[in-house]
Amino acid sequence: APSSGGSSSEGGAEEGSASNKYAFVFKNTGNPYGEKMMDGFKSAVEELGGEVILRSPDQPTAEGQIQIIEQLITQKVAAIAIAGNDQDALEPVLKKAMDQGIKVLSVDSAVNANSRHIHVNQANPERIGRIQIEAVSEMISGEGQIAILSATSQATNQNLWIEWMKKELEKPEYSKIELVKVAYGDDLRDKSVSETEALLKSYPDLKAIIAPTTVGIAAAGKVLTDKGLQGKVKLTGLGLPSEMASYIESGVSPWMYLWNPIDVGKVAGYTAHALVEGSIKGEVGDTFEAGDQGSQEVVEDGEGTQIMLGDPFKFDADNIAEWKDVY
Amino acid sequence: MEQRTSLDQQGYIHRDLLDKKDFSLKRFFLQWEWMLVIILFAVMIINSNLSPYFLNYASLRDGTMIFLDKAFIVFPMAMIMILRDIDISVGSTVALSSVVMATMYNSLGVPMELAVVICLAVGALCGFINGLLIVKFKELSAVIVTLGTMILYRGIAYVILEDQSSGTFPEWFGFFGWGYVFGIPFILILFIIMAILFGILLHKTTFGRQIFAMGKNPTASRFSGVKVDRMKMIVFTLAGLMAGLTALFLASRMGSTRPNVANMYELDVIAMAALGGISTAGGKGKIIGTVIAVFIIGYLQYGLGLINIPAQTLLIVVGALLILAVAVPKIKLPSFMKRK
Amino acid sequence: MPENVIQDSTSIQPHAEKTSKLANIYKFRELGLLAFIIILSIAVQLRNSSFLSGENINDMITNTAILSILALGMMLVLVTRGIDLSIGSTIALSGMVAAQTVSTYQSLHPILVILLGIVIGMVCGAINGVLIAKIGLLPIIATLAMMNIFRGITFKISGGEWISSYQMPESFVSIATGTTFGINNLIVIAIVIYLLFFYIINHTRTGRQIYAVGSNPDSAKVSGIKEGRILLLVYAIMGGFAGLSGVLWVSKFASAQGDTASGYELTVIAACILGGVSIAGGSGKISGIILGSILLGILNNALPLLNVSPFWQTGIQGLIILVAVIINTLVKRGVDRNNLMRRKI
Amino acid sequence: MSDYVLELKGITKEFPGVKALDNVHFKLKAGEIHALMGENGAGKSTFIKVITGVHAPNEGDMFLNGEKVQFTNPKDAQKKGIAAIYQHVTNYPDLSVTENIFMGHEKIQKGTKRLLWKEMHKEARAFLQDLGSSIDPKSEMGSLSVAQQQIVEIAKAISTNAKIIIMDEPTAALTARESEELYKITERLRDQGASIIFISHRFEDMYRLASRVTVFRDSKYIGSWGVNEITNDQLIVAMVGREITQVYPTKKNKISEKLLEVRNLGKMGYYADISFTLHKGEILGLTGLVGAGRTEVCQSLFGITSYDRGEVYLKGQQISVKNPKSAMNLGIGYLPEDRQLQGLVLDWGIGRNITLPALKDLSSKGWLNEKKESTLAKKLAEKVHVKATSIFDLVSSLSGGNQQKVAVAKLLTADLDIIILDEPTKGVDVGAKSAIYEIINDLAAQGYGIIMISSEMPEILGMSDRIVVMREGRITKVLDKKDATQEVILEAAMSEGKEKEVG
Ligand SMILES: Nc1ncnc2c1ncn2[C@@H]1O[C@H](COP(=O)(O)OP(=O)(O)OP(=O)(O)O)[C@@H](O)[C@H]1O
Ligand SMILES: Nc1ncnc2c1ncn2[C@@H]1O[C@H](COP(=O)(O)OP(=O)(O)OP(=O)(O)O)[C@@H](O)[C@H]1O
Ligand SMILES: [Mg+2]
Ligand SMILES: [Mg+2]
Repeated sequence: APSSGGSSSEGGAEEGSASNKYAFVFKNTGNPYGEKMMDGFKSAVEELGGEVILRSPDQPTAEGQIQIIEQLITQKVAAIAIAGNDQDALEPVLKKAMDQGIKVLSVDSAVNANSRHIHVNQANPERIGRIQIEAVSEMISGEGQIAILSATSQATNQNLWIEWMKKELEKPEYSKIELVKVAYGDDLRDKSVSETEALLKSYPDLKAIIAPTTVGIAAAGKVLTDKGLQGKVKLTGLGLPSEMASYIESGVSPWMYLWNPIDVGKVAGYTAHALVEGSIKGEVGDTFEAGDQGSQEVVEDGEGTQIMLGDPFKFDADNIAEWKDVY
Repeated sequence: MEQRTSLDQQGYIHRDLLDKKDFSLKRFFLQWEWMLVIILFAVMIINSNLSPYFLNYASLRDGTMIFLDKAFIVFPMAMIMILRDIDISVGSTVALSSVVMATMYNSLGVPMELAVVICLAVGALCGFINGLLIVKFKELSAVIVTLGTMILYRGIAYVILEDQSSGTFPEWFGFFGWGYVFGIPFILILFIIMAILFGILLHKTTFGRQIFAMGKNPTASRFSGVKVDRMKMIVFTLAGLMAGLTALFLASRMGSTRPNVANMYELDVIAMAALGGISTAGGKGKIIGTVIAVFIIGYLQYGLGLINIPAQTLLIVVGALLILAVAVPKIKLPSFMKRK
Repeated sequence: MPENVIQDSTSIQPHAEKTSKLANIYKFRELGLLAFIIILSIAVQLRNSSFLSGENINDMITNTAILSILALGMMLVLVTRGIDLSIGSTIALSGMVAAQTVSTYQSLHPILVILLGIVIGMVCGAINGVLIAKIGLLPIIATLAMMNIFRGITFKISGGEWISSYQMPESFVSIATGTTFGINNLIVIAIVIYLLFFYIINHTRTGRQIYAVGSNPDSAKVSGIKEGRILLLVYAIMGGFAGLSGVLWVSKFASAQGDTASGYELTVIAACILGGVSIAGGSGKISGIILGSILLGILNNALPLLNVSPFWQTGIQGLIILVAVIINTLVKRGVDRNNLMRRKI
Repeated sequence: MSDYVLELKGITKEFPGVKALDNVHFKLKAGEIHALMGENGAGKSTFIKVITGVHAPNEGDMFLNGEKVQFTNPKDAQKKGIAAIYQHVTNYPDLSVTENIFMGHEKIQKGTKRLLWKEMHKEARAFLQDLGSSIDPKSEMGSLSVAQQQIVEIAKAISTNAKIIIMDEPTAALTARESEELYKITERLRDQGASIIFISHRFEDMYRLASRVTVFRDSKYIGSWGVNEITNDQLIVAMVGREITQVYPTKKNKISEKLLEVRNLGKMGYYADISFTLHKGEILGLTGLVGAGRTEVCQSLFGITSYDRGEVYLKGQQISVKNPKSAMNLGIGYLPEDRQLQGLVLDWGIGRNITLPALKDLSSKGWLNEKKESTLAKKLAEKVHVKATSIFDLVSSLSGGNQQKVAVAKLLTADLDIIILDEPTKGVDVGAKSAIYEIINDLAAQGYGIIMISSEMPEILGMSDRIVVMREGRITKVLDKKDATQEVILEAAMSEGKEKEVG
């Protein structure tokens, strides 16, 4: 679609690659998780001698990201790494960027395969999904009702993770675990609190909550703490160590998972550089050295390709203290 | 100015009333719109000094494309504000009409041409419902009604698409958001056409005159035979229709849509109209002012974006500009700068 | 029946009594809303019996406390024919500053933190007030611009970081979770504020002057009321409430972010509108905004309890808000009509 | 101590572009009722506002009991015992009667600063009862009728213990009977020692009450006289600057065929069983007490409000009027009672106001022809003798009488058969009044059927061909000009008829 009408591809496909500017576009501003990822990206690119542009819209919308990408195209950056607010909505503008020779990669939240050269996946969604169920099962000794508190968003991989959780639950060893409800807190504090309270009231026998979203898990941790349910209802999921530190220390959430956004950002930086240098094309089987992140290989991801980082990292009472100040 | 007076047969002092205004250069240049032109120039000059990428044809052209979608709603919003009302449901209307269009095409197999028409129709319908409620329940103000429908329309969009996005439109549909005609963005051409149409509608027709009359004094307008209810419904329907148009451009630009697009657009639109000199106290304003205001805000954001100013600074700058632009004339030139 | 004004009082007495009784019913303008809330509660209770349990009611009121404080401030603003769109940003700003402060000075007394939040909010509100009262900007424009500015400042001072619960001392978090006389502090704070403002609004000169300015700004001038000062005061109060709410919000959720309470102003305005506060100024009652806040509180609480699909919740909320204001209007019309029917011609 | 409680010397007040007062003098003796008269726009109201400190004068001095004073805001004046009832409503429609009375000087408990509601309600009730009214002090101001609101305003003035009370056209909205009550109250206030300045366009008011009269014209002081020292004609000359030989012009109209017939019109709670006819060239006077329902009936005929019973026939054809536009298309025009609120767009020019109802005729396919518009506006504005320099002069800058002329000119744009005039001379000075009568007569002579609502007896008697009297929503009498006398009309307007429940 972007090429309809004609003259949009001037500026030249080759000219863009002469630039040394690497841009990172996160979902929205004022998000420490994003800030850390951008820090990682910055350190990697600067180490490689590139110039870094860090941008995010004030609201987590695709519209805002489109405007930023247009501005980046005008500035003729070499590469754009983006944590997409929408799978599909960025396709036209990212295609336009790629038409002008800009290398595009998505990080953390993927954009669809047409609108990127490659995706840097922070962790394997299948592993994320399965590991949550394994954890919960261990926490409640394989028996009882559980619920999921999600956000409601297309940008994140929530739904994919939940699907993997459901698949994992089909295994016979979890036959005594019953998933009673998937609730949505919209990544809003107040709504997540109401939803958690409703879960507790509607299912008095609830044994555990899985919240694979940073806002949701913190809100749920707060509700469980306030209601004095620690030990009675277990909590796990994906959360920021800083946000979850007090609940992990108090035992409301025995442990939870996340990856290191700094490392994700770094890998994104090395990948962007490799794309711009032409040392990889974003095709399956390409390999390159990602500095202190070691050697990375491009693998398949549906219709596109991706770089897959390892398992999510487990945060528990033993290690939370050293992470809570980091991010 | 000579004063021709005479006594008529009953002995009244009979004065010949002047029916032509003499052209006053001072009055002409003391219009608010000149102030906006100056601001616009200032923005352009500052931008081109800040960024080497700003001042060239391709940059201005593509920069213009990306801020114009919601600008279509500014025109009817100006009319609504002249009527002393406000419509805060337009963002939700954009979302709902684009979602209906996408669903029609993707899930129900409706041809895209028809879906486009439906998109506009849904927008107009949303506006019409606002108008109807406002007219039928006069005790409720437009803020109340549109606050309700704002939540409702977005809610319906969620019911339809849930948390999915719906996309993959035909190739030609991309033309709305990305197409050029003779090297000029299609959206810009349409925007200028709409500006002219709305300008004529508001300033040169009986319809526009009646809008201003209603803004100044709705009761007297009613007593003078203005069909105030019908006028209101038309204006709100127009707002819905323009929201539908915005939905087309937005969906085209994103190649897809989902229920949470165009969030808080109403506030951006109101800010543009206010900067353009439309007073929410009613009865005042010019379309040309809103057009300039759209470009001021658009280029300001674009230009600062080109030097990669963080979003939070941009918020502050735009807010401060709005305050300064409306406050400065009040502080310095209280009696002249009154728009009349 | 037309009252011939100057009449010997004996002949008019019985008639006057009759109308004043009717007027009393009419005076409770939120009759329709109250009925609506009762019916809604019964309906929800039938579907989920835990709705009217003590614990749930407690949760519901706790969650509504902040909203109701803000609605009180917004009512005063609306009464003066104004509006304040900046409160969401003010909440975020005060919450962020308060959280940063306690994370640095862990031993700071909670009361001081609350005061700090109130002061920040009042400064924000006073800026709005000066723009509106002294410079003469329209409230909607001034507060729309300040909404952006306050939000921008919040992001700036936070530097993109959040303040999380582990950085907050127990004393701070317990502002929102602790209890006084067995009642949650948030509820206690809301009740204290309501009692205080019930008194100020109804029993002090300043309180009545707020209504006078909204009811007829021109006559207020003629009566020697300093309109500018009243407006300044009202926006400062609104700001103060927003600042207080910011502290309470952050304490309640034990987390402070740059985008806290984004868009919350509309919820607050919705509560006022539901409660029958007129956008045209001059009228608005405390009983009304309590009902308005409660209705929103019920919606937020009941929809999840009823297992309503999350995708339907927004739509249902919008529909109920519309239906509630329309029913309230129709009931008022009915009362008016009834008054007319009884008039003798 | 001076002879005068209040004395103003050389007061000048300028508004941007208008000199509202030009070197004006005024002296008020203790215990007198002093009438202040003058054409619309002469500056009377502005003068009052200077006295009460609402406006600061550009020049001039003010003495209170011989002592020079300067008020910077209305509260200062209030403290010195000056109270005013302003011409335009200055009350708080959303607040209670008690609050309206005590606004600005509330009773407050020392220390706690608590408002003493009980005392205030009690006192308010006492004030109102003193004035012979049984208005409930707790009721909302906005729910009262205009006359009741006037009483509250008076109670407010009394409540401040004012020594000087100023009333700016208090009788404009009152009928003869209500005015009489007001006279009594005013006299009682005087007897209790207050000095009163009374502004009115009605000569009856002045003769009935005042002992002295001061006249302003075109912002200037013309003179002060004892009421008995000056003849009516001299007074008119002082006010208008020329002689007005005859207030009610000789009639030239011919009454011919029936234009309008109203049969059993009714609207629940407002009026019932309204039947009358109107002929071509006829002036039909419609009178009654304020609140008798005259306005409602006429507004129903004009499509502003609906009626729920009865039929209306125009030239023998039954019609139904949906909205004002359709009324105008059918040939019915209406001059509203409240010209500022319902009649005019105040901050628009004269021309735009006049053409507002006729935009359709001035445009082709919706496109406005501004040249045609100016021509028409000029023609009509001149036809009704609007006093202004150009058709772009803002209506808000015109005096009441001239505003009314603009409102009348609006009616002349449409092709009408029937013109309904609702209190066409309310608050209009003698000069403008006779001009408006002239216009009305001209219209009748041209064959318009005219319904004129009026509460002023002389006007009704002087102008009408037939008179319809309403009382409490019903027609109590229809009189021919020759049978009409003040007594008959008053009796029909006030006597107790049998009442029926409507609904
Ligand atoms: N403020 C009010 N509150 C309640 N009823 C009112 C009020 N004003 C008028 N009414 C009633 O409305 C009905 C019609 O009033 P309307 O104004 O039409 O009478 P009117 O004869 O035209 O009086 P006016 O001389 O003031 O124009 C009357 O029965 C009157 O009692
Ligand atoms: N606030 C104002 N600003 C500008 N001009 C004003 C203002 N108030 C009054 N005027 C003008 O001053 C002049 C005197 O007005 P004023 O109201 O004092 O007349 P008036 O004698 O009371 O007339 P009326 O009999 O119609 O009440 C008029 O030309 C009026 O338009
Ligand atoms: Mg006057
Ligand atoms: Mg009337």
